Amino acid sequence: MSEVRGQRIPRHGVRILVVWAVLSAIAIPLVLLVLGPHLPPGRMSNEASAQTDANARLTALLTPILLLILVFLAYAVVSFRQEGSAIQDGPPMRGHNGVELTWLLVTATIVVALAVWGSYTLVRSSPGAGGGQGPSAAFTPSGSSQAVPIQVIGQQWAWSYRYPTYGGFETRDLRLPVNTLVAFHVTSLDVTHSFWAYRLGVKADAVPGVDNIAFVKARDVGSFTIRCAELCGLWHGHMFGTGHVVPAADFRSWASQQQTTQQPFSKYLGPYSRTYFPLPLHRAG
Amino acid sequence: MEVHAPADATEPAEVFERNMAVGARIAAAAVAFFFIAFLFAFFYLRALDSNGKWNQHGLDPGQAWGLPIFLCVVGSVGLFAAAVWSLRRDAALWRPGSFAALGLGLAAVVLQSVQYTQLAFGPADGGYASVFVGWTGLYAVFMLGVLYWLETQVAQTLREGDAALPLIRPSAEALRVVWFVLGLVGLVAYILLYLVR
Amino acid sequence: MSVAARALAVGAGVAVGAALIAYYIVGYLTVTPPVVAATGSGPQTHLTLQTVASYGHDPHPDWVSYLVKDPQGTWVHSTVFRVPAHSLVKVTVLQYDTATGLRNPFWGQPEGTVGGTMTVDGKVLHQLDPDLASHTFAIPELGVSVPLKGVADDAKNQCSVAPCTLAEAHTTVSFVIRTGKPGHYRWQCFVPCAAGFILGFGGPMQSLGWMDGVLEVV
Amino acid sequence: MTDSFQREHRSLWQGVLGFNVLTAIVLGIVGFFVGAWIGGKIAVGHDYLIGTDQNDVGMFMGYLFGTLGWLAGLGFLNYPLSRMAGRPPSLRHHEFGGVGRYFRLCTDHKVVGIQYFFGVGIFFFIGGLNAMLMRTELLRPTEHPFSAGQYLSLVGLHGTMMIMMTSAFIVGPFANFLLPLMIGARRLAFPRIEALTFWLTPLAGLVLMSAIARNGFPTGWTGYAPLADEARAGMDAYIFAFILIGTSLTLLGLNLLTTVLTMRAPGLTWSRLPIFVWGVASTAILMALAAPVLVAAMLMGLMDRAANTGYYIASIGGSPYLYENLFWFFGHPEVYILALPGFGIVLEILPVFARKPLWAYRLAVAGMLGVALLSFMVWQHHLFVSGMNASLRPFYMLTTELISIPTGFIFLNAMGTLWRGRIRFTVPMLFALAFFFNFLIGGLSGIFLSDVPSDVTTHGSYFVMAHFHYTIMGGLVFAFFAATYYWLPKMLGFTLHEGLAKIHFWLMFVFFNLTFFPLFAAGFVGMPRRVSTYAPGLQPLNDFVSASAYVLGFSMLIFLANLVYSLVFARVPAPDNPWESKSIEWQLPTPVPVLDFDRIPVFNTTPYEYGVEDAPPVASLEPSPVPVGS
Repeated sequence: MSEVRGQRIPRHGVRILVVWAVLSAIAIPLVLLVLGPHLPPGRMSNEASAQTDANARLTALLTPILLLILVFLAYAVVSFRQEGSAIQDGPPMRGHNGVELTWLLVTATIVVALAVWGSYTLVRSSPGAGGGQGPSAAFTPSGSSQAVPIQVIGQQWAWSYRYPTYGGFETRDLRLPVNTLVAFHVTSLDVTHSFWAYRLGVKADAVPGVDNIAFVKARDVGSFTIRCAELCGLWHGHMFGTGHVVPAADFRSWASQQQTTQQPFSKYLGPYSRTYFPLPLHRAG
Repeated sequence: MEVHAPADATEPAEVFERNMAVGARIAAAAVAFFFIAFLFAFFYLRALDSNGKWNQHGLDPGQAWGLPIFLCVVGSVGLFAAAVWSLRRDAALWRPGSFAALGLGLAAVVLQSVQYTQLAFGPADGGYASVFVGWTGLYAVFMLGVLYWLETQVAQTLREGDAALPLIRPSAEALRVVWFVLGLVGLVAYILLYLVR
Repeated sequence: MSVAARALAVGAGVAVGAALIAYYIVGYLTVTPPVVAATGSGPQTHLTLQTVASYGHDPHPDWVSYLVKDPQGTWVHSTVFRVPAHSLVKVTVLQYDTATGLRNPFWGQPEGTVGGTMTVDGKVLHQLDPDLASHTFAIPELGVSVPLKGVADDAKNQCSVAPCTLAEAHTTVSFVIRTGKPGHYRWQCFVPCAAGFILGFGGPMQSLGWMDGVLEVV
Repeated sequence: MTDSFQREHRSLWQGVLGFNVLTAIVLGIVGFFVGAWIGGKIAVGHDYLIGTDQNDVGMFMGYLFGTLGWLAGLGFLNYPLSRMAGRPPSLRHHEFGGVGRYFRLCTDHKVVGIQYFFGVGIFFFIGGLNAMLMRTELLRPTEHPFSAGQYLSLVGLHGTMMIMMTSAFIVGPFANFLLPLMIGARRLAFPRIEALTFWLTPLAGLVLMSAIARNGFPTGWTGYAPLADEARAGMDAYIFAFILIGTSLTLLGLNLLTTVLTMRAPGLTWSRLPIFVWGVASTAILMALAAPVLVAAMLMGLMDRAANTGYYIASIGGSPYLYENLFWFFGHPEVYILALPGFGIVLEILPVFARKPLWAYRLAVAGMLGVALLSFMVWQHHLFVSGMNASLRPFYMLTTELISIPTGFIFLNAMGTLWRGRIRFTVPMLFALAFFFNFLIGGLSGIFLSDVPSDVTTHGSYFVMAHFHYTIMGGLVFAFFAATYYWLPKMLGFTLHEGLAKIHFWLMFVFFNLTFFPLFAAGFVGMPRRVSTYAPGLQPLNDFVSASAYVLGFSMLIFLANLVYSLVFARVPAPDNPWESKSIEWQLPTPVPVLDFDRIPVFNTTPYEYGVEDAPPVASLEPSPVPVGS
């Protein structure tokens, strides 16, 4: 310390910490109570609400970190400026083992905690979290063996859906039963798409030759927007649609009715398969 | 613009030597990473076997080609290592060793190109066929690069005689490292593409 | 170098650079097919299209393409149509291309047309064998999708250069669609008919003016 | 070792007709058509071509021969040929002469640095122009000035220009120019390779631009297969340009890393190395090891398109996952190739203007190396919903979030250095401080993407787009401008106009944030990336973003104006050490003499000895001759 004896050193650290503590104390509740309810994707399904919780908790946890550094920068900019026009040097401090170690430990703890918490959500509290898990799902919700399978077929540039438990009829109209575990089997006929049911909290890439499974259990009846989240060519931006969560009974009647109306065409519709391998048009015309 | 003496005049030779040595090792690492991509492709596509088309018809490029090509590469690497080893001593083996290494290397490239004309399958015949053609083809290209480097040293030897040998040595040492690593890649390629498939 | 000379140099440099960039980017961005209005008026307007296996002219003689007949009755190489809102449009497609077959047989059923049917060479059909389909005319945002029956591969005097004439082998597909509220609706073909492009979905299948278009409902 | 120095007195015409960029362009174009013709001959009856009106073999052969023509025109082939004829190796080429050097093969590291500055800058501005056009397209939700296909070409060109062409945005100009000065060497380890790495860059840019003439490419900068396999001939340009850039990056990394390892002047111990050198070294590791994988991935794509292989086509035994793995194995280190030199620059600038030593030097070094090494282990976080190895997601979640520890070090360094400093708010300092503000937001938003449950919401949405613009533009580009305003006077010998610079900073800082912060919201409410059609409800937000984006673009024009004004008209000679900096490059005369130092300097201490009484000068520039590196 190159301070002259007796000169009072302002207690910068304390000031910064106080400001930071006050701001955090105000901000965190605000984030949780005001912003929290509006965080996506909402609570239409178990998976969606798990994601909403993850977003809320991350926002709340990261707020104080953001504030700490912003407060520090602001304080430094205000009070560590050079007085007058003459260039003076600051105190030659090269580091402080205590501070460095604390910083390392604190950041490491936060990071590991976040990773553990995220993993817990992904593995236990909401297995899969609505994300596509590939042909053999690693994280399966309870009762996944009874899940209603719905195949999502991405093609340039539309989504179509097949219901294997109802004779594998195909439709452009996505309906799924409420309060029932549904297994989306997402696949593609040409290039890579990504099936994004926004409010439902489902996102799974549609990859040719891959049966990408995503579990979801809808809570509320209602409709949700479907978009393509992976660039797939000219009309990528237009691959949107609307899906509906309907009461289980309505779903069953609708499905069996569809099955019968499509009966005449079923002889053309190929058999249901988990993946389809369109031969590349023998690479010539 | 005012001009000083050339920088290199004040620069001792060991700078050049160290640069070549270190640079060669980094280059070897880069080459290794390049082929790791194909190594990954081999195992990944083999494991996925998507649509059952990894190697549906048990395609076999044929030992009759694979072994000679591989042996040429090994021979070239070995001879060149010996040549460089002797370069540190009396340099007796340098000329025969490096010339023969160049010859064998070229032989490997030629054999590889002839094999393509004799190949029983085309690049479109599944994942294995794709990896085989891509890996061997690019391996041949890399070999040509190494052989160019080798040729410059041979040519310099021929042009300037033994006086040039001290100047050639750093470059030769560096080439030995890269050529050795590329030789290892060749070994892996031979085992995977001809034996494992 | 004098200031004036430098100024001149900079000015020239800036001018050249700006000109190049403008030409380079804006130039290619403004190439779009012309808008063709549907013929007739009143409750039902008419849209007459033809598909041809190979356009036969520059820039892409080998590409498969749609053409449209403008109110004067001449064939225009465009896929941007203008139709009135909240009205019926009778679409007639003269199909000169042979069958490629649908990748997803599902599109073999006419959807979104009035009555859910289409008329193929005078016969009213509710579905088409997917392997006979040569193209589809689909406006996903309006729920419209109609498979277009292809010409038999062994048919006599097949058309190879646009515009094709009625004398050449073709099938006639017609259907009526109901336009909704105003807006721009994209339309496309679901048959992987882009010969040569792997998966058959490159080139013309991803190019406005060939197998993709826009329906401007006004 | 011999030396091919010759001072040339050539007439204007000799200058124009000799080996230079003009000859290179001519020969490049000739080469392209020759190659295309040969390719056409090779590919006759090549079934992939029937009906497509395109010949990928011809395209690739054309680009290959065009590259050879370009290099021949620049004179890059003379030396290899003379070596084949057995002539001894030499180091240098065309280091003297005036402006002409900048348009020819020159092995002077300072010339190469300035070539990079302008060469890469051009493509940065073209990429920015694309961004302006994209924002114009997004002014309305459904009815657009440009068609969907044209919008995709814009997206692809913007992304590729910005990520690929500007990979060497900081390393190129500043590492080439400053690294030898900072470590007391007179050159990089391999000066000819250094020149080659630059001259490959504008070539790659031209190849990429040639995609426009072929209707661009529909895949964005990530070039996912199999969409890339079925795309039109513009894709060939993308693939070949990426191959050129990958080669250039590999060589640049090799060159810089070797230089740092072998050519440090006496007395320059690892703990005295300027932090920017550490940043460049860790970047060099990434470039040398990650870029080759990219080149391999692109070559597989090339073979898929031109040789009928099926690497990325599931139906014939390939897999799109293969491309995604290889691409992101390069792609994630790539973003740190962009970011790490930025860290180095801001940490280099803070001590100068806070007049304090760099705080916790060890942590800074550890942070950079840590980021570099971790970045090889995180690539699957780009594939959290792709459906591949779901069971590994917790692992990649952990590794990804671990990266924020070394990144946090950089922030601690900054805070410690500012702590009780005497901050001068010069333009470089403003940009450096803004870097930390932006990178803080960018880094924290990255946590959302690393957390799988949260990523299922944000993946592939505008949230991602806002995130990486905050890190890359808010981080890298701000660091680039900090370095520009800090070092350009030393590089070019002229002072930049400060008033214009401050206007540039404030406009850029404010409107950068106004442009990209709302896009986090756009992503949260479900707007996917790379779409030209969006929900009508989002129009006000998008219009606001577009408006701010235009001002952001305008601030770049102010920078250009400043550059032209200061370099062409005002031409105020820059003093040797305008910032009172203690690091070695500022102890040299401005402009730096051709051979940098009269003698190899001997380093006495770190470059950050601010406030230390009787600190020796960082290096003695006129010592008794000492053998290098002893």
